[in-house]
Amino acid sequence: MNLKIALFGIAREIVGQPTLEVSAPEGQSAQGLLQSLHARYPELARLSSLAVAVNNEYAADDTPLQERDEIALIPPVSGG
Amino acid sequence: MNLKIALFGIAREIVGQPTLEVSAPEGQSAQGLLQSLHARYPELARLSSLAVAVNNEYAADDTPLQERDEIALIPPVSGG
Amino acid sequence: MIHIDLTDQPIDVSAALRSVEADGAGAINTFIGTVRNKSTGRPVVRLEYEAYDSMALHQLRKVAEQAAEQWPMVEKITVIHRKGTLHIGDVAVVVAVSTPHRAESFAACQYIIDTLKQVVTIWKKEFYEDGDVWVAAHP
Amino acid sequence: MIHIDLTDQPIDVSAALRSVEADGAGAINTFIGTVRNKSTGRPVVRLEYEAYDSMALHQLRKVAEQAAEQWPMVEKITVIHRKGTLHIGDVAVVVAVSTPHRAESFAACQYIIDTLKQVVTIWKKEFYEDGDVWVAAHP
Repeated sequence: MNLKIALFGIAREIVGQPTLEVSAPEGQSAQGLLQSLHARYPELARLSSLAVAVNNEYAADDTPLQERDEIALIPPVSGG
Repeated sequence: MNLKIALFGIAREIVGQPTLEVSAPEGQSAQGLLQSLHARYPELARLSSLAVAVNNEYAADDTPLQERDEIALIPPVSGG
Repeated sequence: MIHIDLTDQPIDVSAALRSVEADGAGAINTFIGTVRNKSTGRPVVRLEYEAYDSMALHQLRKVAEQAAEQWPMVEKITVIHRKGTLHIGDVAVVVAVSTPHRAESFAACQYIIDTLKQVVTIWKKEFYEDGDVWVAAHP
Repeated sequence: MIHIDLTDQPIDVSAALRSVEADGAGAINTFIGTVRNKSTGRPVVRLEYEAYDSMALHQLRKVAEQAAEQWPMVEKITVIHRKGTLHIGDVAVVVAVSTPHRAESFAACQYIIDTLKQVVTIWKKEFYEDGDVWVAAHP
């Protein structure tokens, strides 16, 4: 399946673009997606934290991703 | 000696006037003043608390009062 | 920097907030006390605040100074208390504290309003449809 | 009653305060976060806030709802966060909470700003004379 991933802040800068399309095996987990992105963009692994959001909620490691999901990478937030 | 006492809030209402002059023995303590006023105005004894202030500070029970002091009766405060 | 006021005029909350701004202060905590429409379930028509002015101003300053001492990072403190007749929704008191970091602004502001209510010589009389009461006067 | 906003326009603090007024609310606690002139000792020239808007708004509302649930006496909550370019002294965030009694207004307001900083998808980049940093990005 193809996943479209929104990128923000330093994750956007590391990847060099605001969205990323990746092909992933059916039922890919949030954790699995992160691992494949870490392999591709090693600088992502150096962040204090990196979460996956699915449909505006933080996803658990084992959350299965689906093609129609709104997926985003969430580097350490620093609002306020 | 003569003491001039400023009255506020419910203490002013109980006594019926905003200031009170009383004659007191030299070296009268804050606590001694309160006792004589309680005797004269029994309703003062029914308040949740009644403090004596001397020169804008709360006085300890044994603080000796002096004629030149600015003395006030402080019923329970309720600002804010 | 401490600013204290006791006034029979409406309190300008925006001015109070501006008064604690500081380039080094990233956090401002503000407490605003307003007149509620009821007290212990009884509808309140209006309030009257009476103050022993000289002692109230002296004690307000002391409370603010204690806060500045206990939280030395405090940049600025403003405390303004109203006196006279107030109606529902009127602002009775404003406490504003600026600090570099937020935890201290909350702690210092709460200390000031809590202590103010215990020691500052201001008395509140509540007026209801059918009577009035000096708040906290009796057990 | 919860009001949430994420805006690239200057935050109107007075309007935010007015938005939580309620006849039953005697206490309003407000936290204002402004841009400080330095961060970890380094002079800051300006900030840029970037937001994942839809998630930030959703999470802001969730945090406010959690506060209203944890302190059921809460009357009104307003949370407004700025995004875009900010300079020293600019207001980045306002949290305002009204309650009948003061302790809950402090607790709920502090819960909201503390939790906001942990979960809301907003990122701050600090610009110095000689470079820039995404705050908190690296250990």
